[in-house]
Amino acid sequence: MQHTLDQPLLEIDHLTRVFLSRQGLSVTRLEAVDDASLTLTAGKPEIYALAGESGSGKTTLARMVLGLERPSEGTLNYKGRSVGELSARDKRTWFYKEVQPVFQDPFATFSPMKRIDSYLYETARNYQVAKGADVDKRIDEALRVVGLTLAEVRGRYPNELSGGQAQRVSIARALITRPSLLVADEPVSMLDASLRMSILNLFKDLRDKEGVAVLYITHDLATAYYTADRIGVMLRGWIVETGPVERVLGSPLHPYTQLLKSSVPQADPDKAWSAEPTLAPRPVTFPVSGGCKFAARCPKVMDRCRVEIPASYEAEGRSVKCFLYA
Amino acid sequence: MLTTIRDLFRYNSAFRYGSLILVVVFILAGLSFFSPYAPEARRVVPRAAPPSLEHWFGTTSQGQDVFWMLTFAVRNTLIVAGLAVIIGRGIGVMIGMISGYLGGRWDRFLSGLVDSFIVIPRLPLLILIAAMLRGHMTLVALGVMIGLLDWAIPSKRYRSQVLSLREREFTNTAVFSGMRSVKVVVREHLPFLIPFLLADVVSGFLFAIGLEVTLSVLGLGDMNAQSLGTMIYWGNYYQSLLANRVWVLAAPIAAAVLIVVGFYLASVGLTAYLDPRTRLARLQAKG
Amino acid sequence: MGRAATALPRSETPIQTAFGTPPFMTLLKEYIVPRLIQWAIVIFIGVSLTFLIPRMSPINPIDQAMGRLTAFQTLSPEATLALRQSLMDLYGLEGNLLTQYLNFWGRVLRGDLGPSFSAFPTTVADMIGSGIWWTIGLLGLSTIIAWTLGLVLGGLAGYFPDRWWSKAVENTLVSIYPIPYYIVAFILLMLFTYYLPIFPLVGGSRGTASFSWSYIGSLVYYGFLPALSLVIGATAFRFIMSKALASTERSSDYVRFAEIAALPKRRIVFRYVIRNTMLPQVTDLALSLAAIFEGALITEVVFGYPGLGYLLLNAINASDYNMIMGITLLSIVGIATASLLVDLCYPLIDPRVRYR
Amino acid sequence: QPSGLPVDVPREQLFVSDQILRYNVVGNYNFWVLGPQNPTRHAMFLETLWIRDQETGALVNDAASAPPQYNDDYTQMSVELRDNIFWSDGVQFTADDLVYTIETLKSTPELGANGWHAQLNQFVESVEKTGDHSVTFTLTEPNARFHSLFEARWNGIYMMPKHVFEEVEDLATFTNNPPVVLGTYIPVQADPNGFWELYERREDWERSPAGVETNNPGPENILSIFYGDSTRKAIAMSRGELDVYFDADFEAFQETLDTTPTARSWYQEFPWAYPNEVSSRQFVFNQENDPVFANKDVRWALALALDIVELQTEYIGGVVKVTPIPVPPTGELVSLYHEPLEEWLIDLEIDLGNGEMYKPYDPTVPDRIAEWAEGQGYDVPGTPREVFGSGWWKFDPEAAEALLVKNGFSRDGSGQWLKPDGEPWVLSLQSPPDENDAFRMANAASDMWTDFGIQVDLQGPERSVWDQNHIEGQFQVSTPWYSFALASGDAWPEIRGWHPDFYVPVGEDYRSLGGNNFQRINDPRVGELIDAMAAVEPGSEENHELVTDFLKHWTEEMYFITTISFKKFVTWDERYWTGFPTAENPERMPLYWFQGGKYTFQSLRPVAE
Amino acid sequence: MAQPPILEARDLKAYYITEAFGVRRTVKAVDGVSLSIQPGEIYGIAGESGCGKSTLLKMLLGEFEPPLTPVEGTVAYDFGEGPSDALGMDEAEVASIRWSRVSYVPQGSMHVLNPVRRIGDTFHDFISTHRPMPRRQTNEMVKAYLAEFGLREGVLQSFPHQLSGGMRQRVTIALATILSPKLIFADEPTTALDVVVQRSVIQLLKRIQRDHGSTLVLITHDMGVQANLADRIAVLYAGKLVEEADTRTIFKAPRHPYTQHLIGSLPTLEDKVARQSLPGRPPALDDPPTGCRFHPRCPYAMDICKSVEPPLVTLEDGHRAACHLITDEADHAAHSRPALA
Ligand SMILES: Nc1ncnc2c1ncn2[C@@H]1O[C@H](COP(=O)(O)OP(=O)(O)OP(=O)(O)O)[C@@H](O)[C@H]1O
Ligand SMILES: Nc1ncnc2c1ncn2[C@@H]1O[C@H](COP(=O)(O)OP(=O)(O)OP(=O)(O)O)[C@@H](O)[C@H]1O
Ligand SMILES: [Mg+2]
Ligand SMILES: [Mg+2]
Repeated sequence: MQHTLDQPLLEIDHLTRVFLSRQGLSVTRLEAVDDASLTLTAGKPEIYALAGESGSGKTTLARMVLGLERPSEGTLNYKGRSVGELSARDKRTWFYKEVQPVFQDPFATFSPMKRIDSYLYETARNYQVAKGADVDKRIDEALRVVGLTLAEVRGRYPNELSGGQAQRVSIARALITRPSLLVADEPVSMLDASLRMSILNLFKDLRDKEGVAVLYITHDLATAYYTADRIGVMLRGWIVETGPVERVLGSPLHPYTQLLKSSVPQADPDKAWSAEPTLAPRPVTFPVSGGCKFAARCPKVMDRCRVEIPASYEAEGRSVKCFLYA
Repeated sequence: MLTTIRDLFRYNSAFRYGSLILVVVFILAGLSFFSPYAPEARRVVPRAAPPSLEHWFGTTSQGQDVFWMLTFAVRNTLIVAGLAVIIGRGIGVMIGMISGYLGGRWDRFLSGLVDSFIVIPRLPLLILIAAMLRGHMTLVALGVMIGLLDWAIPSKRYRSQVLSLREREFTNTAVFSGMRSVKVVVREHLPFLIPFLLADVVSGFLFAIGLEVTLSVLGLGDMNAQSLGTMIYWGNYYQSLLANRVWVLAAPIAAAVLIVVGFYLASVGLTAYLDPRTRLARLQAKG
Repeated sequence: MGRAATALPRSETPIQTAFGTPPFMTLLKEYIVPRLIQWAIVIFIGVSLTFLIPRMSPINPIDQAMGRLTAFQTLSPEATLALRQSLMDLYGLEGNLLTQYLNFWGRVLRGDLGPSFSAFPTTVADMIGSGIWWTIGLLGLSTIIAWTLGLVLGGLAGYFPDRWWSKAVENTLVSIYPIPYYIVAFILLMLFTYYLPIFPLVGGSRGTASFSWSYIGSLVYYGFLPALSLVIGATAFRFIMSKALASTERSSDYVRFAEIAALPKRRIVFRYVIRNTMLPQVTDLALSLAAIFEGALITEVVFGYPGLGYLLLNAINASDYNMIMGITLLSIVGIATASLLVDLCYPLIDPRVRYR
Repeated sequence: QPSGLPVDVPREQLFVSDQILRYNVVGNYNFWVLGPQNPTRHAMFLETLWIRDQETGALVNDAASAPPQYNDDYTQMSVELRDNIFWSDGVQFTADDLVYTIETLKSTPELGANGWHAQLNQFVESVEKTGDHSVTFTLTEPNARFHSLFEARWNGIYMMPKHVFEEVEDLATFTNNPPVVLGTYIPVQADPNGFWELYERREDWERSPAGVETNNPGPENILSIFYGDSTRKAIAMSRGELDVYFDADFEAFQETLDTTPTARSWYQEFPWAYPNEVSSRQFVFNQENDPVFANKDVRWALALALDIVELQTEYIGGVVKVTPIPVPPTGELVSLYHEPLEEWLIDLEIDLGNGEMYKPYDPTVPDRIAEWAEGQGYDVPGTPREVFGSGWWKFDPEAAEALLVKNGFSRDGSGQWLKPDGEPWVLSLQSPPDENDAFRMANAASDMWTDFGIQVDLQGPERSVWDQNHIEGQFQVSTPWYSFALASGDAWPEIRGWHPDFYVPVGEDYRSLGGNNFQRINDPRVGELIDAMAAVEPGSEENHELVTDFLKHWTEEMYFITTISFKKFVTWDERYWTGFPTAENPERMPLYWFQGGKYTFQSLRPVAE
Repeated sequence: MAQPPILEARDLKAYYITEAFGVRRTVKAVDGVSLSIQPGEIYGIAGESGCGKSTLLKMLLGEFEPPLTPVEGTVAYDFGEGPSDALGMDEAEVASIRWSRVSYVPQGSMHVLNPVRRIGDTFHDFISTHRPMPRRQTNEMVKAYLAEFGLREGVLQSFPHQLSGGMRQRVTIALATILSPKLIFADEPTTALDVVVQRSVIQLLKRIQRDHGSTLVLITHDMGVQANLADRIAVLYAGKLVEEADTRTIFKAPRHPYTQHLIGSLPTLEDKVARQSLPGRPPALDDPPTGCRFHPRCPYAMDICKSVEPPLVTLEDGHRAACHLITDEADHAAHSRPALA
């Protein structure tokens, strides 16, 4: 299949992933990702942030994009080919060259038992991006993009590097195959504040200079705002609001996004929270399922929210999954 | 490697004692090659003599020198146990890793197989097979058999290890580095299993030596070969205890205990050393 | 932003109740039924294996029986042939392997294990019936004693690794642990029945079974040595495992937290440390049941104790297929069922566990 | 201190006897179906018509009151029964019981124990009561040995209580519990696990055959108990928890003497053991596994390479009798066979091949053993021949060498024998370790043949494997036990299985035609002699001559290298009970586990008396 | 500051001293920290991961076990009855002040509940140890208290895993505060929580502090949280206290280059201005740089920084900082002692 420019790079359409989880003697069905849609265009590489509270399905979505998890429903196409249906061979020879991951914990990314450069060499050799002495050159090149050199890294064990360095190596490894898409699942949440910025700046550089699109997953709205071009806010498997990051976070429409934004503690004593939270238990008066997933907590809840599932509506240059904007 | 051993020796008393015992054991086994008597020779020394300068561990009522018998016995028992351990752990690691890594249908099939093996009582099965093979039962066959029976429970342990390793992020890194499954399992996962493997090797040794002794005293081993078990068997057969020739039994019993204690202690030390946590701490300290 | 907006997140899930909820059907379908199927398959494979293996043996039960019957007497050749034929009939060894196999399952499903070859005409069921309680009693009890003892001692030693008593217990048990079981048993036997003849040589009790003190006393008296030999080794094993688990537990967050809150040590040891080390050990208890049948054999032979082990050894030596089958069937079903039950009940014991 | 015994009977009322095997079948006393028979049980309370005492060779009346009477052509046998014995439930024993026993056994195939059903149908046409206590059997064909079915050495057809059995619907499943018996003792308590069984003396003990015969009450209770191996028996006796054990290995026996001063065996002193059980040990050869053993010179060479004196002394401890023929030198048999054969043996010559005829027999063997014994500081209680048996083959490796060379064997550089085909000679010798004597004998042979230059592979397989190897002929040399003569002197029943009619080649079950010939000997001369014996009366001079001829032939062929007779360390402790027969008082056999053992038990007296 | 400080640490040094296979490591996790905390105050401790925050807190709590070893310095509590040594308490003394006066919300507080004990039992364990009372009474008390936390009483019957992370964290906080202690230490009480839950937990802490008049010592590296909660903030770098001031000053007028960087580099919502990151990484504490520990990364590093450790000097209003750039401005002799060599 030939990839054309106007074809989207990544096309996620009504994607659902269901987990059955059993606990004690009961089984619960959990839609980790529920009817999520998003598209990354091919022409102009962008950083797409996926944000949302813990357990909202960000990682699951990312794993599906990486082909590590099979979608239960919906389509997920990369350059027009369905990721779930790729053969093991196709994955190795084509898909993994195109799409590479950056994981959350740089130390978990590499086996502590192995030298960190072995992954670089494995990647370079297995995808035959270079031969002989060129291998070293290609690796060094990739490392330089992230501000390291092969000399610094060679022969070292992961724990001999700082978290930021290790995370850079992880990114460099991903870059060796010259991928078109990086899927970065909370790539900075384990890093020190000062290192965080250097990685985020690196993503921007990669987008601008190397033309790499990034699916940036985070629960930190501030970094999402700082880094991303577009953002999708996830709530229990749904993408409830998506659009340009300035708009979505600047003036959130979905009540959930609003709640999220207001809850972010601002590093400024002048912007401290004013309101007192109510912690008294509130009885749950209706089943949580069947309506909008946010209905139980929503301050603007309407009757229909409890029975009907909202569709995604276009509003103010973004798409919102809320009846308020129907 | 040498520094590891030196460090262990210096800082870990369990390892120190264990390896000293093992050295003695291996020297004993090695001495068998210099034995002045053939292993099966009888009537070569005075009968039923208590330990003396000439016959350190005494002699049997068959006119055999207990010390030299013991050298053969230790060697042969080590061979049986070694074989059993290699085969048992080999199968265990392989099945455990395959089943853990591949998951899905393969995992279900292999787990079912493993579970079926676990529920079959092993000792009776071994006795049954030994009874069947008797006459053709050699030490090698015994070792192989024990090995073939002692893999199921370890393999479960490896499986669960690999199951959790598979979920670790670096597995995905390896996959995205273009490594094939076999390579991932061998290069990425196997190193993590080494501490378990070691602990397991020791319990394998315990099991194999215990079984060798048990089968022999039930009269089901290779009664013509010298092993710790057959020494005990023949010691009992000629009533060493009743006839106050305790030395005939004391030697193999002490040797059996020493071997297993030696392996056990050495492994305790080694496991402590290989424990990923302390190991990482050390790497960090040096790096 | 309204007050309600900062209220509780959705995770205020109600505590889930067992049964009654529709997902139970899913659980049944997704977990219980497959687990039951697995149970059946495991038994099927195990039993088939034990059916086949003795039949691959060159030893023929008819010849064994003939040997026993004619050892001391002279039979006319005609009578010899007649005897052989009648043995074939009685033992149900007519027909090829497949027929025998099908017949075998037929009988098993009817609960008929057939006659014992070596103790003809007593049925295997009768023989097992008279042996099993001894085995279960001795091994079950000593397994439980050893399990509990090892767990508690290991927990204590893991929590107080530097006390003198914990070191003493540890050193003792660790030195006993690797000694092959036969040797432990044999040494105990010689020590306490010969050099210091205080325990009986053979049997499981004295007098007729009743609920009298003297009979129960005799059970203890006769069972003491065998049980001791079993308890020693098993305690050592359990101790080592439990201690390792307890040392991990000891540095776990909740134990540290309880310590910081200055909870009494005793409570921490038992309710925090040992209670938590217990859980993985419960699964292992099911596996130790497998060892029951292994342990039984040597214990019973060494101590002259009644039970299945002795029966099994005799049966193996006499190629008593029916008996071998009976005992292994029992053992396989027992172990498979025990581990099934443990798997199914584990969530009740460990509140954290999730089914796979 | 609690007693280690499992029953609560005062020790002075309880005799504890060693049981050879654990009772397999518990609570079933129907001894006519397969299974419940057990040495102790038949010794305690089952009666046949006559008992053959192994010590005296005498025929002892059991339920019969006189020896059997045959008509002239041996087609009828009449039996007179005791008229003074009663079943344990008080009913008198009569001819009806015997007739019922025979007819029931004949007509009920399920009562298949011991082949009696088959043999009675084969031999008995009919059986009639000719008086209250007399019965006549009509036989299917002339048969001078029919009574041997009722003449117990080990066991014989047990009498059935008609009044009990005729009430029973299905005799095959009937358990006869509690049993109604003719014996003095009835079982009252049994361990469900078969470790022990307790018997109680009948109130009317003087109305049982043993009671009548000995006129002694015997112990009130007898406990028959299984302790396990020799070690445990020795321990039990030292603890005062065992009054007699049937055998032990030499070391355990010595330990018993050391730890239990009141214990003794047949002889008070050396050589202790009871030597007169009618059985002997031999090396036997498989004629068809390796061709070398089909050659009688090879078999002779192996015999001559054995030093019987060393074997009997160093390996067996000097406690058995030596015999060159497969008949043990016990009681009557010595005068019947060993003495008459002595001269023939002395003159016997074999051809060494180098033109030399060689006399292999060495009559001085008993004297040399006696010399050894005296050298050990032992007294020999009798003449060397009485105590150590007859002469044996010379230990003459040179003669053995000549025989082998004659047959194309040669030695390699290191002195090891090569077979005629040039292959190294590896001789496989199998002997089950659970038979202590045989295994030691095998050890001796292994050592001696090794010294002689043969590579010996000595294997000690477990019994069932050993049996199976024999059945299929998977062996070369082995160590079974045989006596070709019964205590009565008759041989036919014992050797009939070697008749060529029953010969089966290697690879098939040697029993498939009913024979005993696992050596696969196929010798027409053997057949002729057997046929001839069948036609004569067992006690006749004629028969003895035929047996002698047979033994000569067998010896010349060296089919078996017979070495020693059986010995049994039947050892009893006189702490509580006395009255066991001994060498000083050899009125009957001490073999209490044979069916005649009831007389032995019945003669016991408490020490306190 | 009329009242005597409820907690005072002087020149506290606490090292992790480990020895494995002959390799000896000394991690100087807390290296000469002095601070004093007033009753009723919320004192925040900030700093990057691994700089010794938790270690400091453990020392302040007097809860240390090998390899953590107090090397020098003192920690004293004063609950109005005169100062008492926190580091040298025996078991009985510890038992007498813990939970009733001093309590602790540990790092990773979602994981500190015994997984196999029901919440109610755990509460009973903790309460009855320090204030013996019958089971029924603790239940009543806990029920009422949990309600304030927005937790229904069913929680008492549940096992920890049945609760969400936020609920567990709240339970732990309740567990630590139910006996109204005077001094509460909280170590990263909100990490790993999503922002919505985090907010409720933080505000809850604040309320407890206010309602009971407790003193709260709060660790978090999240400057946003600090800004919302703390009255005064101390910034740690590599085991040293580098700056301490009231919240507003720290955020609006930080003096130490490290603090400046920490505040300045934080991305904020609705601000996309490019931010630079500092080069290098925090030093390993087993081999810290000489002189000022920040100098290898400091954009303003001078020669003196490499060799001489800057003393912690007090500026106006109890604002303290340790940097050679500001040493001159202050009269350090009066307020802080020279660092030990
Ligand atoms: N393999 C699985 N089996 C069962 N449930 C799963 C599995 N993987 C994820 N889940 C569940 O799916 C939901 C979404 O998980 P996911 O990891 O995608 O969330 P997330 O947004 O990445 O959260 P976080 O911010 O904590 O990383 C969670 O409730 C999780 O428990
Ligand atoms: N048990 C220990 N043994 C040795 N070093 C330790 C130990 N615990 C902590 N350390 C080291 O002490 C230093 C300070 O650790 P501490 O836990 O106090 O940091 P922290 O500031 O709380 O970090 P975080 O924000 O990650 O919780 C770190 O460098 C750490 O590696
Ligand atoms: Mg995630
Ligand atoms: Mg911390």
